[in-house]
Amino acid sequence: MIFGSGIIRGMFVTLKNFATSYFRKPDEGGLFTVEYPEKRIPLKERFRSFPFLVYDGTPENLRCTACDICARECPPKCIYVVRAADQDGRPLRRPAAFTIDYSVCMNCGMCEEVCPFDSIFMDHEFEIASQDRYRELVYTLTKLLKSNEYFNNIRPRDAQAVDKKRREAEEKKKLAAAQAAKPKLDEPPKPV
Amino acid sequence: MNISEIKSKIESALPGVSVKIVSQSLLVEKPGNLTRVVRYLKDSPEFRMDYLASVTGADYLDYLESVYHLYSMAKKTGPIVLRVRVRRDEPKIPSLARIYRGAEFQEREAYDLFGILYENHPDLRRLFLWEGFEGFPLRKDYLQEDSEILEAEDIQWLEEHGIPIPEDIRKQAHELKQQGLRALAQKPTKESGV
Amino acid sequence: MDEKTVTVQDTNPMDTETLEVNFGPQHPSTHGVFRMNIVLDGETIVSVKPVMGYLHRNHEQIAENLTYAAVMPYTDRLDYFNSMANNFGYALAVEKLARIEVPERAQYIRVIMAELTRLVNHVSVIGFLLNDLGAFFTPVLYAFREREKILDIFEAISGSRMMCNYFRFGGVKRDVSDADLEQIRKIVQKFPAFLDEFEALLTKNEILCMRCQNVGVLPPDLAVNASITGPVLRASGVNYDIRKVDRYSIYERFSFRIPLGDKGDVYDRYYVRILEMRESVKILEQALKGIRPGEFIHPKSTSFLKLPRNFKPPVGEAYGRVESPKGELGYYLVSDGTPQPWRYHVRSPSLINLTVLEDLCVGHKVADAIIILGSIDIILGELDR
Amino acid sequence: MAFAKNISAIDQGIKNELAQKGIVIATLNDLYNWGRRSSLWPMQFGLACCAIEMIATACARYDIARFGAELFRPSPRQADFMIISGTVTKKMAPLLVRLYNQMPEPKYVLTMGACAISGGPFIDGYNVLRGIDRYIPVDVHLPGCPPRPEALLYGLIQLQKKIDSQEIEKCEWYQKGLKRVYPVPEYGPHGLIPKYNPEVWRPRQEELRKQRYGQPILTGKKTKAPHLDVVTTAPSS
Repeated sequence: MIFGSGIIRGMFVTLKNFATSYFRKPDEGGLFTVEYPEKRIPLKERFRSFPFLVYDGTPENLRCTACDICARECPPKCIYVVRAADQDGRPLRRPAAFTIDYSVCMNCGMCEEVCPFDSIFMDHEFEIASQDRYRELVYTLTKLLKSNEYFNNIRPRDAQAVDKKRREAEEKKKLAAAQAAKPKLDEPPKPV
Repeated sequence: MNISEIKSKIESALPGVSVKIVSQSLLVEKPGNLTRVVRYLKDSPEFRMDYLASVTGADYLDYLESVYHLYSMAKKTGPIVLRVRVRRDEPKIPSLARIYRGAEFQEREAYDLFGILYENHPDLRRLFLWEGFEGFPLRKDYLQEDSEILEAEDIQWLEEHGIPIPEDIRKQAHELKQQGLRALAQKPTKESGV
Repeated sequence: MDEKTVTVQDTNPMDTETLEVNFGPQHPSTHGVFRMNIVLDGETIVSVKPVMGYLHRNHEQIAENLTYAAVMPYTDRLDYFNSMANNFGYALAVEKLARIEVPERAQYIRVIMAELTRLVNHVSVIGFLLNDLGAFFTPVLYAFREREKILDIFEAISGSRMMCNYFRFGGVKRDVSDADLEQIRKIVQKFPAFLDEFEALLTKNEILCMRCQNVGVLPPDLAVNASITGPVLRASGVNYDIRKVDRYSIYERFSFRIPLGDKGDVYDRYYVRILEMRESVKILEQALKGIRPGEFIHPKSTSFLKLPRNFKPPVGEAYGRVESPKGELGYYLVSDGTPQPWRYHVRSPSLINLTVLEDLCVGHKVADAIIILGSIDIILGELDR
Repeated sequence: MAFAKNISAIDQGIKNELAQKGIVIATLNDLYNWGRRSSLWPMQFGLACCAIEMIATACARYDIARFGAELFRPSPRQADFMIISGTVTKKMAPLLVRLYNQMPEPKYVLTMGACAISGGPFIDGYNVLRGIDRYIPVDVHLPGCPPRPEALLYGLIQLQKKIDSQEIEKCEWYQKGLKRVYPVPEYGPHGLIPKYNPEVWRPRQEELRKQRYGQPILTGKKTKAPHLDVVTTAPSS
């Protein structure tokens, strides 16, 4: 082979890539650039950015029960939950404050996995930037709450599965309650 | 090969060396014998353990340990796990860096993080941390500094560089110095649930 | 005349004083924050002393304070080019420790992910190697174009482009849908064509050959003695691949060959990686053919995935290792029966492969040190941990 | 500067109306900021994982060149802004401060990823700096681990917005007495000396993490070592 033919072949490869980029599809060697602020790559359904809290209907009707499991299992410890209490100081099944420090969060999705009440999920929102990390990157309850419709919108498959599970659990509960309410006449009294 | 067979082979080939079986690994009872055992495992045609995969330290509170994973690239067998235990106050283990070049950085790492002194190592310096770092951070009793409370030396440094120091910070550092304390990370309280 | 004065005959007029050059940590060719102290005689290297720790972020200490499951996302950040391979090694070690079984479909998914990761890694490494050689950015652009396509798959399956956090003890986090498998098939089908193009661009390029051949020759006996693993070892002609030796997961079901180099120079290391990608494509093709519907995680392990704090492996130790694209990635775990590991150690191939850096560099010119470093393929996240 | 002052007083609505008719009115200020914003040269400097996403941003798909920021300069003397892309360890921090000092004015800092902002997932490490803003001022914080390449572009757009909001008459780098060179911290026996620069950063009282967990590293909590000797049936390999 003539010295230099390898280089010339390589040049042809770049020339071919340059030329074909104008009339091929992006995944077949065509123009690959996505012009970000105007055009966007469609986000995958399972894409996870930061956690948010789901509520049903109104923001008062949130699913979180302040059980603190997500906060304890969070690997970098960026979730801080304070449980609400009534006037007598008895703890209620809802958070008084729920804070996530987005500047520490590592987007691992652990909170979503361990949550027993299907309350915390990973969002698709990634356009977050600010100059003051203490004021704007620490997300409090009001900023974290998002509706179930929003969740259904960004992650339809997961949201529908969760909704179905919750509906079934609800029905089961109702059934059990109805059963408990019904007097059990047929059963013979058990010997003591 | 069974672990007890390896043990008996080593002990019969090397008189005066005793090894003990600890959970599928061999504990070389005297650290000084380690090089003999390793040389035997490397050179004897039966084992040909020519590849030292991993060297690491561990802290077991009462003693420090160094764990070696040996494989054979020639015979594609392994692993034989060797371990050596030393006292915390005198952690001296003969270095394997002259038998296996691959041990060089790993022993330096174990020295850096556990403070195990590998004798006869060609270049035993800290690997990751800088010279002048005090303590060995992977030991179980290492307490790291509290990164938010300035101490006397920080104040002195800031003064030297002409940086204005708020009065409350200066006071806090002064109090710490008077009590003879260092700003160390607190042990987590039980409440934190870790 | 005092004693110190030397006569003209004693010195060669071409001899110069040696010069110590600091190289890094902020240098575009050190693949991150790696630093070398190079002693030069003229332009020839006399000695190289690597200085590490600029990315020492205490992975082991942090992991010893976390639950076993919570360590998984941290392993992603070890070797951030191939998070799936890191996950694989850690999952293997814990499964060995706690004796967990993995269902067949999960094994297939794991192998597919690990091999896709190998493609991502090798293709980017070659791009960066060429970058170091002075072929600024064109090979990287081509490499990253392919990488983006594979990362799209990772994102669709695991939820994140780089930090997948996908493997779980006893399986994987989620099932792979048929649409995703179809997408993978498409990529695997097209990959050999891309490799051909990539090779046309590079392999016979005279400049590449002249710069890489006979540079940084690593003799096989030194490679074994210095515990070198991965493509660097195989480029020296030593046939040792953990996928074949340990037969972990289901690698024994696939037929693939292990490419070996004969000289052990930079060019061999480059070419072994190209050939390994071709073998990975073979494995992927077989795995995609063999994958059957089934469970993606062992039913027993779903219980402790919901409550990682309840997962307490029995007292004991385990060493799990995989053939990561960089070499042998091993995890040494000691359990004390509590939810956190007592000792957690990562045997990182990047660190140990660097042992021979000085041997390879001495005698070459300073520009060669950069490509030798590039051909060893280090990742600082794993090197420093 | 009277000229610039007068034109900047022109109403935005009039400007837009004129622009529709093909007449572009630019103040000196606009021109100055347009020039600076469209050729931001970042420093070529990757620290950790986020650096890979930074490279991906510079590659074909996201193409940071569309923002005029593709010219990664290896020398701080030629750079306009610094993308701190990854974990800043204590060993690395002095070098970063030095690099910052070497950059010419006007200079900007963008922290990319959780690690650079606060220490992120590695916040508890003994060798990890809890945020580079302890030593140098930061203009844009960009959370995520790692942020998507689009997010980096978004951060860049935020930085451009910030540049647009600056005014040539008021900008500090043309005024006397500007000191944006910070002393380089030193290696100490337990970490860096000083732990932070009170001129730039002060500990926040309201920081929840510290209140809640202290420093959640367990060191010293486990007091019973495992006895491997008693184990007889360890898994074989």
